[in-house]
Parts: sequence; C-alpha cells; structure tokens
Amino acid sequence: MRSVFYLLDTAPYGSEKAFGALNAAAVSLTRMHVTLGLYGDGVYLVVAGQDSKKLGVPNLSDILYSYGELRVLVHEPSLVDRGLFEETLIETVELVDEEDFLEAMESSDCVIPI
Amino acid sequence: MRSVFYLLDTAPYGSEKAFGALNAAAVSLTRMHVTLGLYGDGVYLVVAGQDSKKLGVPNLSDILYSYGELRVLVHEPSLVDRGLFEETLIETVELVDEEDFLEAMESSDCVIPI
Amino acid sequence: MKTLTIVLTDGPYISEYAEIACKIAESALKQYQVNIFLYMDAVHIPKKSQNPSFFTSAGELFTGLAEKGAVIRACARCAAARGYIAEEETANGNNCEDYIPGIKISSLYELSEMLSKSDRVISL
Amino acid sequence: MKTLTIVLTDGPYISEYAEIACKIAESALKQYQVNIFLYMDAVHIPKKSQNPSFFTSAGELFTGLAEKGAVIRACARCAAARGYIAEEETANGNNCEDYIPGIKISSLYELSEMLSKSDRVISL
Amino acid sequence: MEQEEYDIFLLTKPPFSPRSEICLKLAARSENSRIYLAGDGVYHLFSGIERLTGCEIYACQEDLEARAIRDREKVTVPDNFYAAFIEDVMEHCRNMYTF
Amino acid sequence: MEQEEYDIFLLTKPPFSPRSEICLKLAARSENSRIYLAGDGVYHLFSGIERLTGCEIYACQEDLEARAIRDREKVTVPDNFYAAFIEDVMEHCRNMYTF
Repeated sequence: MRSVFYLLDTAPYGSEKAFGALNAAAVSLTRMHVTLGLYGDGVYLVVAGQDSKKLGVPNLSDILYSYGELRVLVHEPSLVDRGLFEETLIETVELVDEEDFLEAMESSDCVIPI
Repeated sequence: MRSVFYLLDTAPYGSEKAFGALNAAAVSLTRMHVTLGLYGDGVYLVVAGQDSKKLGVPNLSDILYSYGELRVLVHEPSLVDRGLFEETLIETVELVDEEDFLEAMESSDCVIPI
Repeated sequence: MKTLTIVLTDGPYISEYAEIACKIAESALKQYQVNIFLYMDAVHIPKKSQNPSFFTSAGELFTGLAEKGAVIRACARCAAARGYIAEEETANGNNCEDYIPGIKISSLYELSEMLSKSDRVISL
Repeated sequence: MKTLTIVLTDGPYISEYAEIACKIAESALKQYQVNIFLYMDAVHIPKKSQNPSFFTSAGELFTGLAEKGAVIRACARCAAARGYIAEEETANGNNCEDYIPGIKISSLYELSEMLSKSDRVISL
Repeated sequence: MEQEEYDIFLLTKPPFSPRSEICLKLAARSENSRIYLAGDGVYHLFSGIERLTGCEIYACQEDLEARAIRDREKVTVPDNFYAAFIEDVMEHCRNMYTF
Repeated sequence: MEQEEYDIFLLTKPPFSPRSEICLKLAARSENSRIYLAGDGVYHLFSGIERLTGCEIYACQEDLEARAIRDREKVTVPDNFYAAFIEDVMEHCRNMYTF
C-alpha cells in the first residue's frame, strides 16, 4: 500500500473518533501518501476558531494545522446540509464535490473508515 | 416512576443494544408499566422467523415472545422506509403511526433511549 | 430528598457521556440523591489504572462522585462479559478488584429498583 | 506470501466486528499472512477473563487467532487510556498482563508499518 | 404560588441523527419547552434550531467554544449550564427527555 | 490467462447509514462490482439492493437466518461466505472497500 484514505464521518469532540482518525493519518504520513476525507458529521471538524481548553480535551483544529502535508478533503454537500457553508473554515482543507470525493477514494490503495 | 418507555433505534444482532434493551425492559416489568418503542433501525427486531443458532447469539424474537406482558410499539413509518411492510411480523407487537408513537413517549414517566 | 437516576450505556473516551454524566451528577449531588447505573460498555468506566494522555481519566471522575455520595452500580452480565468479575465485598465498598472504590457490580434488577424510586431519570 | 491487515475500532459485544474479523482472519490464515491492529475501543477485545453468558468470548476467539499465527497489536495510547498498561515482555509473547497470550501493545506507528506492507486492508 | 412547568430536553446528538429527529418532533408538540444543548447537540445551532417556535434554547459554553460556535441571538448560555439544567429538571419540569 | 478483476465491497452497515450511502455510490460507479453482505449489511436485501445493475450480490447464510431474510433471487449465498470473500479480495480484486 502506498496510499491510504481515512474516512471520518463522526462529529469531533463528542467522540474520540475524530482524534483517532487524525492521529492515524498523522503517523501514516511517514510511509504513505495520506488523505483524510471528511463526510457527513465529519465535516464539523473544519470550522475555524475551535477552542477546547475548557472542555479539557485536545484542540483538533490545532492538530490539523500542525500536519500541513496531510491532504484534507471536505465533502461539500455534507457541509451545505449542516449549515456550515457560510462559516469561516480552516484554510488548509480542500472543499470538493461528490464526484471528486469519490474519485479520491477510488484512487487510494486502501480506504479506512474510522 | 411508575412507567418507563425504552426506545430502541439500533438493528438487532449487529450490536448488543437490542439484547440490552429487551433485558432492561424485561426486568422493569416487575415494578413498572413498561413500553418498548422500536424506531428507525430498531424495527428490524419484529420480522418473524429469526434463527440466530448459527450465529451463536440469543434469538431475540424468542425473548420478545417470552415476555407477553411487555407492550411493544413499532413506529410504522420506519418499518415502511425499510421495506418491511410486506414481511411477516411477530404477532405480539403493535404497529402505530407517528402520532401514537410520540403520544406513548409523552405519557410515560420516563424515556430511556438505549 | 428527591432522587435522580442516570443511566449510562457508552464506554469512556469513545463518547463524551461519562464526562457529561459527571457534570450532571456533581450539580445534582448538592441537593439530591444521585444513582448511576452502568449498562453495556459503560461498565468500563470505573476501571482502575486508566491513564489517557489527553483526556480526563473516567475512573478518577467517578471516584470523586462515589466519594460525594452517588450510588453507582454496574450491570453484572455486562461486567462479566467484559472481564469484570464480582467477588465477596472488599474493604473499599466495592466488590470487584478491577474497579475503583465505591462502585459495586449488581444485578440488572437494581436498575428497575433505581428507576421506580426516582423522581427523574437521565439516560445518556 | 500476500498479507492482509485488519483494522478494528469497536469493542466486543456492543458490536459484531470482533466476530466478523475472526471469521475473516480464520479464512485468510490458511493462505496468507494476517495482521490485526486494535484501535480505540477494540483494545478491549483481548482482555483476559471475559465471560459473556450468551455470546462467544472475544478473548477466546482472539487467543485462537494468535495461536494460528496472526500478528495482533493494540494501540498504546488507546490501551493506556483504558487501563491496559504495557510492561516488559512476558513469557507468553505479550507485554500486558491483562491480555491473553500473543497480543502486544505497540505504538500507533505499527499501524502505518502494517498498512504499508499489506496487499489488502479491511477496516471494520 | 404555583411555579410554571416545562418540557425539558437534553439534546447531545448532532443534527440528522434519529434521536435528534425524535427530540425535535416532541419539542414541536410541546407548547412550553426548553431544549438544553450539550456535547454534539450544540451543532444544532448551525442548523437553526433557535428558530423553533415556543421553545427556549440553552447551550453549554464549553461545548460552544470547542466547536467554534459563536454567540447566537435567542440562545441562553448560562454561567453554570448543568446547575441551571438540574434546577429545571428537578423543580420546574413536566416531562423530561434526553436524546 | 488473465483473470477478471472486480471492485469488492464488504458491507456490514444497515440501510440509511452514511457508510451504506457511500458504499452504494461507489458500487454504482463501478462496472464490475461484487458486494458481500454480512452482519447488519444483509438488511439491504429488504431494501432491494439486488436490483443494483452491474453488481453481483453475495450474502452470509448465518446472518440471513438470524435476521429472518429468506432466499432471494439474484443473491448468491456461498457455502463458506468468508472463504469466498477472502479468495476474491486477495486474488481477483481491483479495489476493495469495507463499510
């Protein structure tokens, strides 16, 4: 396997899954070409201005920023459905339509839904 | 509390939740008036003819049959959505429309989603 | 005194409900009796030695609750399935050596007893 | 020999994936190298002393797999969070006394190593 | 003096989940409801839950901050969210639901 | 002799889940796909997944029996589901996905 696509469809903070997907993607960067695909509730991860200090958990947007070489694809229809289209988003991510999102999954050697 | 409404919205066998909801409902019968409400994927529980022997897990329809005094409400729109309307269903359950389903939740002293 | 019962079904870290239950219980304990019933994966919550690097230990949160008077019980079937075995009662007010002090493994019938004696029930 | 890696994220009983993974691994082990990486709640799967009344013990299923040659690793961060602590290696080929023989706690980097050396990856 | 009684909802699931769906249906049927948003429940503010009529919305400050949701009109953010919630649930509540 | 290669899907989620949605979209884009239904994935047979064109459907016997799904036309139920699946995945597979 030379490339991996991690698929995250769970909202951040309510569950460890977003944190787990980010960590798995980060360690995979050393050996493979890595894409993190955000779909469904996973797209909440890219709203700018997250501050999780008071919640006492890691700031997931900080983790996103610290792995600039990680390709992050956001499924735009999911974003629109959830009312996030007019929100300020983290700049390092790529909004893609459904065609491009599925295309990226197809062109990766493996897809790991988290 | 003199009445409790257990809400199950997870499909049986793929998860322990249906088994857990049935057990909790069964033990509650000794002290309270109990309703088990099946909504969303929970409605798969009432298809007749389940045989879980080869899977090596408890037969959940047998459990339903053995607690005849348990009131089981099935949210009919969920059933229709899932293509179950023409299937043979376990006889001891009550199909109700959305109005009656929500009404039953409102008239219970507490609602426990499992 | 009014009684609040909290029913938990998810394990720690994978969901936020252990933390939310703890905040609710802390608030409620100031004035009310609080019961907590741990069902299915929630029986993992009071495990000893949890050491999450970036989150608050669920075991520690629940140690605090037991000390403040919350009655915390874990379902015996769910606990046994997950390797937590009930033994004779120990000195710490619990009956499972893998659990933090103050938490007991008990039958599922205890859930129905808690519910029937409660004024309010919160299920997370 | 071709290699299959299975990634698991759910704990036993609350999901069927430990059983499904076991059936897949049993089939694959007849001809292929099988790796299994346990992530998040899946680190509960190899816990000793699981005694479910109505289901098959996940620990027993995975004992069989390790004996047949599957390489099974658990994420160190997830394991520590849930109270499974890695120690010096023991005689049974594992490094955690709460785990069944043959399963090791290791760094998440092992996941990326397993993936990069695999022909196929199944994530459940 | 008789105190007013509310239907109280604690909503911790995000939009589009079946639980959220039931919650919103029950809230719409109540004439006097209060929805407390905590955890992933605060994501409903991106979907306009505050436009529900006949319904007061409360949200948990630390959950709003973590999820980058800024102050919204018509939403009350109590200093102590859980204290306010427990007071309502135990003393001023007709029906209560958690989803 | 070159063997034919398939896009293989292992589907264990029930209908209406976001994962099933993605699975069906990817399968619809493939001209040569095989969907293996196991666990709650077999519930897709109530929703008519076997009517997908250009797609062979396999289902796991013990999961069908537990969930009271009787034999369906156009659905293959192998004697050893996981052996057939592994053979396909390891030897006759272009892309493979698990949902």
